[in-house]
Amino acid sequence: METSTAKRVEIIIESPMESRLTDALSEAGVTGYTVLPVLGGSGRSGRWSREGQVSRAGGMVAVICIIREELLDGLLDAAFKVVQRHIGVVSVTDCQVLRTERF
Amino acid sequence: METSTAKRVEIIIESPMESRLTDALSEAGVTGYTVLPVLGGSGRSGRWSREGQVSRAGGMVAVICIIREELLDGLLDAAFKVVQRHIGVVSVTDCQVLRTERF
Amino acid sequence: METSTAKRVEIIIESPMESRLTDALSEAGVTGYTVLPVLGGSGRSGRWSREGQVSRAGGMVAVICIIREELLDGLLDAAFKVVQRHIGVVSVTDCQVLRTERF
Amino acid sequence: MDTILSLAATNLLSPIILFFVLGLVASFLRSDLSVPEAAAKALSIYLLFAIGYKGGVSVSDHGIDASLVLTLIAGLLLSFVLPLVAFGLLNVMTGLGRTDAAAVAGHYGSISIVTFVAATSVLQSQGIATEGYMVAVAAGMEAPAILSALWLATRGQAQEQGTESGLWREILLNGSIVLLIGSFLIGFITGPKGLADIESFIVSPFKGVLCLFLLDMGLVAGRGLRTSASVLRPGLVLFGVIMPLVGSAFGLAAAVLLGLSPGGTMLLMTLSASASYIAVPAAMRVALPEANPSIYLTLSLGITFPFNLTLGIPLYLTMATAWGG
Amino acid sequence: MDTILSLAATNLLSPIILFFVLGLVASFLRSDLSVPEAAAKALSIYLLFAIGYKGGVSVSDHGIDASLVLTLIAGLLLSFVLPLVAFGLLNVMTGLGRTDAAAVAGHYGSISIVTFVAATSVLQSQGIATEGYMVAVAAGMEAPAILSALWLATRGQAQEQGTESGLWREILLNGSIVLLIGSFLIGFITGPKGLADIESFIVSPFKGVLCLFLLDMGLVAGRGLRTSASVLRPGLVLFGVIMPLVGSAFGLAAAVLLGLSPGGTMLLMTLSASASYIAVPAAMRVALPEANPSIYLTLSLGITFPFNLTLGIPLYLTMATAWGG
Amino acid sequence: MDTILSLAATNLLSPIILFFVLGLVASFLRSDLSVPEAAAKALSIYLLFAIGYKGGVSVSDHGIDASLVLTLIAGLLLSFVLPLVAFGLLNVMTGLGRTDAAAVAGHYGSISIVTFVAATSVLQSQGIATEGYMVAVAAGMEAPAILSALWLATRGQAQEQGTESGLWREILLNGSIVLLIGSFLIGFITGPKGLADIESFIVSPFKGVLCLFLLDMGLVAGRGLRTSASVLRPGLVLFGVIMPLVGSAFGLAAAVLLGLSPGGTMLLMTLSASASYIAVPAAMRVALPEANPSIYLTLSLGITFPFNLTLGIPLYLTMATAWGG
Ligand SMILES: Nc1ncnc2c1ncn2[C@@H]1O[C@H](COP(=O)(O)O)[C@@H](O)[C@H]1O
Ligand SMILES: Nc1ncnc2c1ncn2[C@@H]1O[C@H](COP(=O)(O)O)[C@@H](O)[C@H]1O
Ligand SMILES: Nc1ncnc2c1ncn2[C@@H]1O[C@H](COP(=O)(O)O)[C@@H](O)[C@H]1O
Ligand code: NA
Ligand code: NA
Ligand code: NA
Repeated sequence: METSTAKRVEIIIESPMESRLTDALSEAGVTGYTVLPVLGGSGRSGRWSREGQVSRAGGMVAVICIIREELLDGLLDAAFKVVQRHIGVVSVTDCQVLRTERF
Repeated sequence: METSTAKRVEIIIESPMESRLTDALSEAGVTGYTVLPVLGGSGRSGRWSREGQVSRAGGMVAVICIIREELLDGLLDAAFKVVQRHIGVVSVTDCQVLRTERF
Repeated sequence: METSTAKRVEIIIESPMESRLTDALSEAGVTGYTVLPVLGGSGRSGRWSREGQVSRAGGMVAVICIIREELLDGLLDAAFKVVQRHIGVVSVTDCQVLRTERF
Repeated sequence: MDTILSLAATNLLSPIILFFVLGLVASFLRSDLSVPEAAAKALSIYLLFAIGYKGGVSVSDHGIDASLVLTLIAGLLLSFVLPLVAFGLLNVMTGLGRTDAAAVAGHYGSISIVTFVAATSVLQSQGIATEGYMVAVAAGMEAPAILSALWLATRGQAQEQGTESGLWREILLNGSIVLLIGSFLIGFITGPKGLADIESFIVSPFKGVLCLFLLDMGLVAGRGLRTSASVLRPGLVLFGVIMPLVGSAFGLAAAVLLGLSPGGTMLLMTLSASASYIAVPAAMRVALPEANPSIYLTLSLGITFPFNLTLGIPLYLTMATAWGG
Repeated sequence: MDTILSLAATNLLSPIILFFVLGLVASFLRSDLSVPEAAAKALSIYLLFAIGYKGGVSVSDHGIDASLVLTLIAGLLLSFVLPLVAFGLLNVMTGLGRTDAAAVAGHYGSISIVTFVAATSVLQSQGIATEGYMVAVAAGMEAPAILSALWLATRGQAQEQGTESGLWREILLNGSIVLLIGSFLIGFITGPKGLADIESFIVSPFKGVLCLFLLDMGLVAGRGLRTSASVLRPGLVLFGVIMPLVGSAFGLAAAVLLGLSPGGTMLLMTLSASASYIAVPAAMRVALPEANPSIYLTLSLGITFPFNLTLGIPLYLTMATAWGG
Repeated sequence: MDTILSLAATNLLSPIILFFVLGLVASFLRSDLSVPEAAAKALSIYLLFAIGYKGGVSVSDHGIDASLVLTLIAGLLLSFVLPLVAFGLLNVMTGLGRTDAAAVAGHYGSISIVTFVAATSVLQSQGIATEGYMVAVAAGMEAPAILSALWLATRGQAQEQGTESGLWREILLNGSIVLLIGSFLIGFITGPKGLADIESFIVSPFKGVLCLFLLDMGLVAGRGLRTSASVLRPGLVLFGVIMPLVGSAFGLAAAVLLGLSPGGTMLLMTLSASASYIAVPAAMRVALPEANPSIYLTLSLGITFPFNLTLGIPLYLTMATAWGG
């Protein structure tokens, strides 16, 4: 199977910021991403859980972006502007992808 | 803690194809995987969200497979046959695992 | 964008063990983690799915921890004590993070 | 003409339609109002359960007769044939490629159960009786159209992949078909006595639940229209309005041949006019992945569904009472 | 014998059972019909809320007496003792190892609240009154069996780990126990006046909700049987049918000693006969992770639950009216 | 004084309050009882739908008049002004920084729809009529407070970021506002005839659903108190109890000026006294991310909500019947 090198960016961010993040990604030319639900977590602002929550305020989501290496900096800049004042975690991993033409 | 090297394969694929993918994995001898829900995403075929959806047609799932390096090619072949004509993303990352005997 | 090296630990574990794991992490000084829901999976103990389940007994969750390299061993020790007798998978990946001061 | 307008007006001002409109408006305004996926699925399970069960009870009440069997066969035939008609129309009216056209055509042969339910509730509020077995006909019409669509898509091509056996099981045992038919059979077996037991769950709150479900449909349809408006070329939009009329004419013809009651005629017209947005899309993702889902989902949910809901249903009712019965 | 057959027939043709069967059949046919996890949990919250509250109202209506306390104690004892009986039977009938046998045994000492609810609704449709406090007895019987199971599993072994303190809190404050007891107490405090306020939520739609819940149970049980059939050796299957009979005999004996009404007798028999599939499995995952969950879940949900639902309940009712009261 | 005590006692022993308490207790005991997020959202959709619709029907019944418009304006003004009052109090009573104080203040200008619903149901059980348009006033009061909070937070600072345009749309088209107003309008359009159609969905089961919702609120509030108790300094707790009293006094004054009925007076007091826990927290996460969510969520949900639910509502009712009307 032929694969090529890419970056996997994972951004864990508050739900109310989700659309701002994905809009910023789109503007930065990143149109491929996937949003995963988050059940709960813990960080400097304490533990929380999604159970029973009605409001989006308490929740977070994980946005996963797989991109070619050369687009990484643009993506991180865009993401950083959104998460800057907010809680949330951004991590980047090296990965291999199938079907390179898609990225 | 003793760890050993393995591969983490992440396949983001349409929900209606999930059972075909996992069946293909089983046939290829990959019996360990975990399926995560996906809330929404964006790609060449546009943005989508799971909210309010009744049909499986609109949804995707993320299948995570942690395997020994030597099984990777078999897995990718099997996965590729399923995702080939379909939308979806396959990425592979190097990782370390505890309890090597399980993989 | 300035990034620094860290480790991404992913622990897939039975739901009834979740609070034990996160308590153990806290005790080991790991206070940042995120819990993702899991829909289903397959392993040595067979296939399962969360659909229609009422009990927590059948479910699993994925706990993601991003930590500085020097804390990894402590985390793995703590996690191992909890997962030892249990089903579940622990994997560790190298990653880069933004906002280093948070980890 | 007078009746049809007043009917349309009454219909347009029913809570059901207004909640659909609320959903549409909310999503156009980009409100974050949304129904969780699990809740939407639960609502649809409730609707299938209730509508199937009530249909079964009604058949157990009136007995099985030749008319049931003949109407069922007519429904199956309509579901097979309508995609061919739709495919022809699409070729004339739009520039869709073969695969996309086949996929869209499949949706119009199959049915939308919520449109059916909305039609039923209009009949009810007008005090018009109907054949209880129409629910079974609805279930029967869900799947055959998929066959036609696949045939249309692959006809004349070396069928490189062969249609997998698993696909047929999946189509025929689709969750919504199984639940609808299963509830129908259980209703048939347990009859009016069983209904009495669960009446206050499936009969009295039904309309209210339907309102919530249509709110959700409005939200989903609106979101689809908002994000996929670009795929909706004028020809396609026109198709989304004309095809239900064509379909309903086929339904009317069949109903007249079968000698259905005005209520039954109207329901068969509605079934023929409506387009699937649950069973067929899922089958198309598996069997025709090259077809663009934005096209068939947006067309079915964003154009044809609201058209049927608002104007189609009163129109079919007027025609059914005029020519049917 | 005549009554029991006709009872069984009526029972088998009730909507509740038929929806369970629909779920089983759908999952055997590998239909993709499924109830979302969140909806299934919401249904179970509704059932616990309704059954607990109604029990509490009924006790507030009739007052607390010695019989309540004695029956509660009897229930606790049954829950402690039945695992020992089950463990003995398992050793004789199956080749299960100690840990697996202990885990299975724990399930049979505890109870299945849905089986209890189904029994209650059979009593209701037969017009047989029952002690309102049986709900409290049901809640009381959930947990003690877990103690017995752990004792059976670790007896005579150096208990390397010591049972953690957290475990007890978790078992006793299990969500379903807390909700059942809490609703019971609230029903007791607010009495018939409170019930009048929420009657149309917890009384009239109850049976319909129960149908949906049993549909889901059928789906889950069927999926379990399909994927784990291999663990079900004949001896184990036999145990899954015999143990409820043995349990019900213990329940009958206790009820006769306590002087319960025929309805109460039947319910105590059902509780003793039923096997847990919520509280105990969760506790076993934590406390006895080496035990194979496929065994105890498949046995409890796939064999004993359907057995009790279909044949057990009419049988217990016949016996309770013959010997009890 | 006598009445208020007996009212408080009746209120404290209503199923609604007791289920809230059950939730609190369960989470303090660290039970794993929980309501799935999707189910909680579905319950809140149901409540907004029902309360909005019934309000609209009631206005369509009684007609629109000047009083409606004036009360709506009064509500908007209260929502703008109360944050300023709260901010002043916070500065005096607590050591919160400007951003945290502004965020908290915003919550107290806005409203809690469940507190409103609970008040309505107390009025109902006391047989006290009320202006149907109070639902519209409730919807109107949700958002303005957010403006005041942002102004308080950024006043005198170089506003580096400028408030984005998207934020306003988000605040005004918040899902709960859209659903509440939309349902209100639909209720207004369809009137009593529409209500008759869906009455057995939105009227009869309402109280029961409310019980379940309050169980969930108790669980969430209790979890918040348990994990964030440390942020609740005494001054802050005191604020959480005094601010509702101050707010209700403003509401009372407005109601007297407007000449509202005792029922309407009590509702306006309750709205003024209550603190948001849905719309405002979400807006604050976006607009004032530096503010600590534990503070405002715990205060609003863990202190003020239970206070209003248990003691506040009877107090406001007593005052409204004494001075209002
Ligand atoms: N080190 C970490 N690893 C994984 N997730 C984290 C980490 N730190 C924070 N998070 C997630 O981000 C949320 C906010 O973190 P914080 O800003 O530290 O309060 C937490 O609730 C977690 O869900
Ligand atoms: N680069 C990417 N990174 C992460 N997820 C992606 C990416 N591209 C596509 N996806 C996911 O795959 C789905 C289908 O993508 P596509 O085939 O490009 O329409 C999207 O809706 C996303 O959920
Ligand atoms: N190799 C693997 N990759 C990903 N997830 C796995 C793997 N093995 C096991 N799992 C997950 O862990 C659960 C328990 O595995 P097991 O202990 O092998 O039965 C499975 O149901 C999967 O959800
Ligand atoms: Na059709
Ligand atoms: Na038992
Ligand atoms: Na307020």
